[in-house]
Amino acid sequence: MGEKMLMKGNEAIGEAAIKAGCRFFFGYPITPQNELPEYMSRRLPEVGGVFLQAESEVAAINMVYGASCAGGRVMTSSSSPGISLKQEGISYLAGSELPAVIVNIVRGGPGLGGIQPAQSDYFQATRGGGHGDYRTLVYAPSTIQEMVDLVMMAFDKADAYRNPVLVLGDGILGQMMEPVEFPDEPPPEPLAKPWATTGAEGRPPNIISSIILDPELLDKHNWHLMEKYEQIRKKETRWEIYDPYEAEIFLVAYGTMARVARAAIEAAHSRGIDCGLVRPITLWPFPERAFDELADRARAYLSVEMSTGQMVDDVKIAAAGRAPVYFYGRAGGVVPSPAEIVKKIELIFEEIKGGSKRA
Amino acid sequence: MGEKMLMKGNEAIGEAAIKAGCRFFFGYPITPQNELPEYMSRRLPEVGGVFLQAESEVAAINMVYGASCAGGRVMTSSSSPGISLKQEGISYLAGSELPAVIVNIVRGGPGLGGIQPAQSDYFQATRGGGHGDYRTLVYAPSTIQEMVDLVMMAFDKADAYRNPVLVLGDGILGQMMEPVEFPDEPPPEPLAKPWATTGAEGRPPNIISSIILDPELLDKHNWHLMEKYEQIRKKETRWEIYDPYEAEIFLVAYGTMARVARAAIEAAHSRGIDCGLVRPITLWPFPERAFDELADRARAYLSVEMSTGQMVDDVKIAAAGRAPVYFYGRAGGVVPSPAEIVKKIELIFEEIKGGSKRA
Amino acid sequence: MTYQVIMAGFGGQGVMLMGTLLAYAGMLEGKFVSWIPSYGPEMRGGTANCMVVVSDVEVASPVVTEPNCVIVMNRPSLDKFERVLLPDGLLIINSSLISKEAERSDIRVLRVPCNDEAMAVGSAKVANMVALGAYLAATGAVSFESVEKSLKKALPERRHDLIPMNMEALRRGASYVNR
Amino acid sequence: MTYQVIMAGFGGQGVMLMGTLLAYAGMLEGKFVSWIPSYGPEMRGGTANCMVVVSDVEVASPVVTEPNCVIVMNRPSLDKFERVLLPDGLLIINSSLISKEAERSDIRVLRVPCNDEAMAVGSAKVANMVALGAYLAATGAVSFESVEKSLKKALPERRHDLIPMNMEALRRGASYVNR
Amino acid sequence: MRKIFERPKSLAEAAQHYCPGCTHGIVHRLVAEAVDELGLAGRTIGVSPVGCSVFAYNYFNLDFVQAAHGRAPAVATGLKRVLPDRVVFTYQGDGDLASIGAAEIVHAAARGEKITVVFVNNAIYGMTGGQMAPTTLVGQKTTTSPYGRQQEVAGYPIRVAEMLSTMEGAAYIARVAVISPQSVARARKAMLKAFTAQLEGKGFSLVEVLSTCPTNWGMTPVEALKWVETAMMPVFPLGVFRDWEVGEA
Amino acid sequence: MRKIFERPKSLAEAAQHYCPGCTHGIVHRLVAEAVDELGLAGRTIGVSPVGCSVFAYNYFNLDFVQAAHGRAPAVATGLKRVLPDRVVFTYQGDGDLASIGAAEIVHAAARGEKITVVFVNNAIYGMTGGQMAPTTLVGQKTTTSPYGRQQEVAGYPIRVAEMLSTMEGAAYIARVAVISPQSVARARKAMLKAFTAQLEGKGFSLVEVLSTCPTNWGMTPVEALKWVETAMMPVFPLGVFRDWEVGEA
Amino acid sequence: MDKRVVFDEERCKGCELCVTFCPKNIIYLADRLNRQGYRPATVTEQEKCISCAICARMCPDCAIEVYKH
Amino acid sequence: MDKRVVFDEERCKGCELCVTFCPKNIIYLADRLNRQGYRPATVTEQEKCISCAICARMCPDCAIEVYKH
Ligand SMILES: Cc1ncc(C[n+]2csc(CCOP(=O)(O)OP(=O)(O)O)c2C)c(N)n1
Ligand SMILES: Cc1ncc(C[n+]2csc(CCOP(=O)(O)OP(=O)(O)O)c2C)c(N)n1
Ligand code: SF4
Ligand code: SF4
Ligand code: SF4
Ligand code: SF4
Ligand code: SF4
Ligand code: SF4
Ligand SMILES: [Mg+2]
Ligand SMILES: [Mg+2]
Repeated sequence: MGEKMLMKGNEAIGEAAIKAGCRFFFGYPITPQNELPEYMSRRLPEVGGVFLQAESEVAAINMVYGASCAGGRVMTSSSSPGISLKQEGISYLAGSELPAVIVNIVRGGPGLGGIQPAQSDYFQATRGGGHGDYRTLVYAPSTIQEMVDLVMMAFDKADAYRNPVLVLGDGILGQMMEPVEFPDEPPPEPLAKPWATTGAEGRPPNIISSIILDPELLDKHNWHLMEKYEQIRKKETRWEIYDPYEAEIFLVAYGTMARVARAAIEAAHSRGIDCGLVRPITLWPFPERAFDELADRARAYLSVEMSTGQMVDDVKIAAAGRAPVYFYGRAGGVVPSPAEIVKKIELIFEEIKGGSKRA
Repeated sequence: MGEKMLMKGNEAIGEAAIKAGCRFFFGYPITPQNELPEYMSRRLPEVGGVFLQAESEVAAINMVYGASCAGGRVMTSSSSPGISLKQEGISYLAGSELPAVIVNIVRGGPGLGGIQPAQSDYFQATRGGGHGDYRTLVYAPSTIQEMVDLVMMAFDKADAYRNPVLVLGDGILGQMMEPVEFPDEPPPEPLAKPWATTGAEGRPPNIISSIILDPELLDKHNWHLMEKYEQIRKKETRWEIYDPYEAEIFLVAYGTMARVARAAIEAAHSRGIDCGLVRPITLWPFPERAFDELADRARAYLSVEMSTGQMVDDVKIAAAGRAPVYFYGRAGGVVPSPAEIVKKIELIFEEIKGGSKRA
Repeated sequence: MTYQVIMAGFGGQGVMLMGTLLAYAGMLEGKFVSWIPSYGPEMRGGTANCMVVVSDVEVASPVVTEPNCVIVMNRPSLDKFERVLLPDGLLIINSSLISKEAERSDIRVLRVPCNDEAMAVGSAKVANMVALGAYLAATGAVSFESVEKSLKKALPERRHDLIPMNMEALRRGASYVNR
Repeated sequence: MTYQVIMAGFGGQGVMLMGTLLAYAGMLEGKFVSWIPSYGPEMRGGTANCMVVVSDVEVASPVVTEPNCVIVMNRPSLDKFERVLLPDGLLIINSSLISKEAERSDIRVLRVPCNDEAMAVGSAKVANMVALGAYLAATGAVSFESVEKSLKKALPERRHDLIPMNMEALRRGASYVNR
Repeated sequence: MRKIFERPKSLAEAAQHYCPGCTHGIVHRLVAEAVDELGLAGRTIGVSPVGCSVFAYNYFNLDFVQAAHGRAPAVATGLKRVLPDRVVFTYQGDGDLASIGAAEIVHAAARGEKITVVFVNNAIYGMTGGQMAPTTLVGQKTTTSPYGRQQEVAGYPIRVAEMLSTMEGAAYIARVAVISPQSVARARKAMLKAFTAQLEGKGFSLVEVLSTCPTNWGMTPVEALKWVETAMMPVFPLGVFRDWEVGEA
Repeated sequence: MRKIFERPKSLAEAAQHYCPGCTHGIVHRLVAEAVDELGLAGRTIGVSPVGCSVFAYNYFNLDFVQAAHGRAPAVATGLKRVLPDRVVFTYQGDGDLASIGAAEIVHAAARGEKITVVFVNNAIYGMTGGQMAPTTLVGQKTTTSPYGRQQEVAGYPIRVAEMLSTMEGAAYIARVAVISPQSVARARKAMLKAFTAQLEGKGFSLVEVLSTCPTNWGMTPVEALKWVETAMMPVFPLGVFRDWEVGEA
Repeated sequence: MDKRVVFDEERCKGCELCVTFCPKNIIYLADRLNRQGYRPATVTEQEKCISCAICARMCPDCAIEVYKH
Repeated sequence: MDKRVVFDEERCKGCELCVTFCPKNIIYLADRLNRQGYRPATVTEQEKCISCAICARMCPDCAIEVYKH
């Protein structure tokens, strides 16, 4: 590891990408992620890469498509409305099995909404806001250091699985500064990409396409993709359980919210209620196994989100009726405070003391 | 009711819209829904309306936005990739609380995919493929007549709730002909829209916008929207239970797939296994209550989809661990046959005979 | 009774219209009906087919995976659809264009020289009606009168003079049943 | 110990830099730190603030909702942030620009004429350092030496001649503590 | 004593949030003056973009719609098709109109959509903090062209007025500036004429206004006006590019 | 005995799916001939659109990428930026390029993106069954302009070559037809020149080819060629609109 | 004497556009701050004003009214 | 005699573009159908062919090869 630096999240993402060998960035300005393209516009020319401000998010994601076809390590970033515009392109990347890293520094919606931090693009990120049956790995870091580590990993996973990988942050993670270290080692030799369209000299032509008009063949292609996603589910699901007090109530939170949740857990502890935290690090695949592990113990789950309630669906699926699932959230850029969360925890505590196991 | 006509689904949607008082259509060609804009281009000028082929799906949804601001009854339609491009616009419509009807005649994906019928945009339709916390009513007709009825209703609900409403069909529903009747009565007097931007003569200016930079206010706006969605959930959830044999195994299917499921149910019956069907008519709100009704009886659910598995998530949430949830699906334009489904039913029958209640 | 039929041929042989007329006639007789076309990108041309269901009960699945009749107007359609026919099902072969015989022995086969009969009544275009006539005679799915009424609905007024020729083609097709 | 501070003022008063220096210094001392700015559309100008946490333990929430210190460099910031300060917390008021007194009585208040002291050392631009000096003297969150090191990192080489002036401002601010 | 200059009626009292010396404010006034002079206040609907002028709806006493980034021409089209006897205008920045919204503006012009477009070209993205715009000059430094816009990498500025003048649907297209009393007076005439084109049903009309962004250009407001003249005008010459009354200009 | 005409090496053996007499096939051959003549086969990457030519990748012996509808120029940009020493071209229809992809083509030209665009203008949407295109002529009947394109409602055809010629980044822009041996010969030269512009790093190049759609026009292939000449060419005049060797043409 | 040119000081952002273009050179920024924190433009020598309204037409914030006697 | 102009009949779609442009007017559509169902273009009077390759250059399906002696 190199020297510790105090770095803004958006810039740390940029540096992490460069450290991971990313040399191509196509993006379009939008708050609160502007420092990322700005950083890339300074740094990429220094390392022989290309920064290009696209005419729109739609163009940017399609430039990413082209650069990925050419075998480049490539990235784009945006915030909520811009990510909506990329949905067709993301579906194409998944359909054509192309690697790419896409960063969403989420802000409040819907519509133009606001520019303060939010987590209201969870559904879009995990369920494929685009059309068709596809999935993308979704990393949800909760510190700048973790963001760096996951962004670097994202490039490798994208290449390994030939699939787009999303990194979901929020305005706070993008704008915040925290100490961060980058590995000293040079990036690993990138995977060979014999499928890339680099000119057919000395080999039969390579073709990259997602159109398959024959339903039987398209069905087959879809199941091939699902098998790949199943592999990802098996091997790449990540989560963290924070359980200092052997709790019966578990908060479920990711990203910035998970940090506030930890503060709330301490506050609740000081008021005599012990809680733990399930922190999904991959939002897709969702760590259902964490809930299986806790099944014997957890008497209630509380999904805490900077949204009006999205991840709570996955918590319900994962809990599978084995414990009631509660929700607390604020939207539009308001970050729930530890105090608010503790209040909700107290209510739940009262309820489950009553003994009912279903919400 | 008027005379029975044999009509193509796409054209029936167009006529239903006109009967419901829709006078504005903005769209962009894409298979398998082209007959709908084509029908509108012929018919709307006849009734004093406007058909406009937009330069893209993005432009089309934003024209819809403008027409809705002006108080017009307005519609657009597309198929999967085109609907992905509309996601930002749909989020804006929801954010600004504007009525509009959006038809998706789903085809196989992801990417360019194919043009045969599919149901792989379920997630996108029900979870908001766009950014932010919003929902849209989603109707899923399974006959052309029901399509007509729901399309007409969609306009009323869109106005009543000031929210976009989706109609989710598939290539078969769009291309198929079935007998259909239209009501004779003229459309009801449309709701007054005092909020519309029609020129501020004699009143203070109206403003339609979705930007709210103050997080507290945006949070409030989001919860206001959620309350509206809660109302919709309470009042507009629709489903049908088909249960001729007092079954213990229930198929869950919508649209075209629900019809095939009924054929499968008959076939299974003739092989000695009795099944029923839960057919969601609104996909959002999902009819969780149907599952509560069946909770005492159902020993297994089988979600059957023309996809690799999307609605199955909602079935799991609705079943809430009270019965195991199975899935069978084909993708890319292949419609699962009754025979395939019966095979799956037989497997489930074997399994639950074993007695385990969780999948 | 539920009639499930697949009709297939070259684009231009009128298989879509043939299916539509059957469905329309069924509707006029108060039956439950559905019709699904195959569809594809404009420039691909080639073969076309449709699936029709005519039934006394509500049509469960409009997708015909186990037809009790298949009508093939050209060779590629025979190759593609012979195998999906139910055992004991009816295969109508346009023998004007298809010299090959059916391969299966567990089905009923009716060879009708549709194009030849059509030319005989005055236009190759009514080959589809010859086939339909044979189908109706063999199954009684709908009556000739209903088809005639459907033709009146389906054809624009100025083409109604063609109806007699179409009906004649229908009758010629029918004449191939039980000879 | 966990220091949670909100610093607020007009854009241009250097509150962002002040917070950054504190965080940087904390990092150099091996502490856990975080810094969050307020951000908004470019053209809105007006007030700016940041939240800094310096702690011996991992920073749970970087969002400071219950600060134990608030530094306000202008009047609107006082109005906005006085009320969020924890009881017994420290409120540092730039008395050069804010004549109003604090309203609460359950807090500690330190009035420092930051702009005046800054002018005295040579530039209105170091008013932020005066405030930071007062904060450090009052809390001991980080050492002056660490701030000096941070300045070396934060300022470009060609501006290092400004460091002595900044340090002098820091000391002047410190002199307002416990007088 | 006679008041010879006051705020136009259609311009709201509300203080504007623009930076000191930003000429967005002048352009707002010119729009309001045109609406007032033609007596259109009660039947005009404005469409604001995403950009510094996103809140334009607060500054006019008119019905207003806020559109998605770049889509104001499409939104205006929807409005106008439902309300053909109303007057509809969009107010858009260079990022909004010429970058993400390039397709929408080209097609509104091609369709001869009877709307008026006020296009504020300040060669930069103001709202998001000074990134490169499609109208950024070669060599100009922005936060995403930190080494100056290099034509080899990022190409050349788009001349919107010239580009749209190739469209038969365009009735009136002009480029003006607001950097001096004289240029403001000419801009005022252009604005009037653009709305007149719409009123008379002649087709699409657009006024491109060379405007300043002192904040992101890093200049004083007065320096910024000079820069419009010395740096922008050579690349974006002023003039009338299409005028239905005189044929293609 | 000497073979004096044979299939160019870069054109694949595969039978093409185009309708009888559709001139997409001629344009394909011209592209392959240019690639062969310049010796670029091993280092050329094609980008096919969504449209009848979506399967172009099957018809060339070249690396190929299939792009989302309208986005071929953006995809080509991505390819070219990673592989600056390779030759990249897009092949696009009028719906793809001039309608949904209008922003992408305008910006590729403005950036002076070093790619070659083959733009097949057949005044209609072929693949989806004959809907109106942005290049559909006024009065022309299509499935979405059943009463003929009415300029009052649907505006005027976009002249892409003229529009893009306002861009400084465009090195070569020409409009050709493939309706006679003579016009095919000229089209061949234009194609060569367009690829040469890219090879020499001069900037963006585009050849607009007036092409037929007998199927959706409802004409025989031979009638369709005539219609190009009598109906399309008056609206879309042939010529060279920009040429880096002679300045703006 | 009645004023010819009246500044809405709270609206003024001190941009100096009026200062720059006044043909009589009589506008200057006052030595005080308004509530927004800007030094507002002002005129002392009202009698020198020719009521040309150039200042008002150049003011982005519509902070100037002009009168004629 | 060796042929000057050779048609790949299975590739031909009978569009008649070659027929239209042959300066010698020697191409016609044969009276049979190929496997695709089209009447293929053909030349009987090979000796009249001047090997101008105009037919080949107009053929959208690259179905023609031309030889010169
Ligand atoms: C889809 C989408 N992309 C990006 C943004 C972020 N954004 C807001 S304003 C803006 C550009 C503003 O520049 P311009 O249009 O030139 O207007 P100005 O502020 O200069 O007046 C951008 C990119 C957004 N809100 N939505
Ligand atoms: C996003 C999206 N919108 C629409 C379509 C449907 N679509 C396929 S091809 C096409 C138009 C083709 O017309 P053109 O580009 O002129 O090519 P041609 O077929 O005429 O050669 C359209 C609209 C699509 N595939 N994707
Ligand atoms: S950022 Fe620029 S364009 Fe925006 S208000 Fe400020 S000066 Fe004007
Ligand atoms: S539909 Fe038209 S453009 Fe497409 S292949 Fe057929 S003739 Fe050519
Ligand atoms: S009206 Fe004219 S003379 Fe008077 S202050 Fe304004 S600019 Fe100066
Ligand atoms: S132009 Fe207006 S805002 Fe600027 S200094 Fe003068 S009065 Fe103030
Ligand atoms: S080569 Fe020339 S002369 Fe010979 S057949 Fe072809 S067109 Fe006719
Ligand atoms: S031009 Fe080609 S395809 Fe057409 S008829 Fe002649 S040989 Fe056949
Ligand atoms: Mg701008
Ligand atoms: Mg076309």
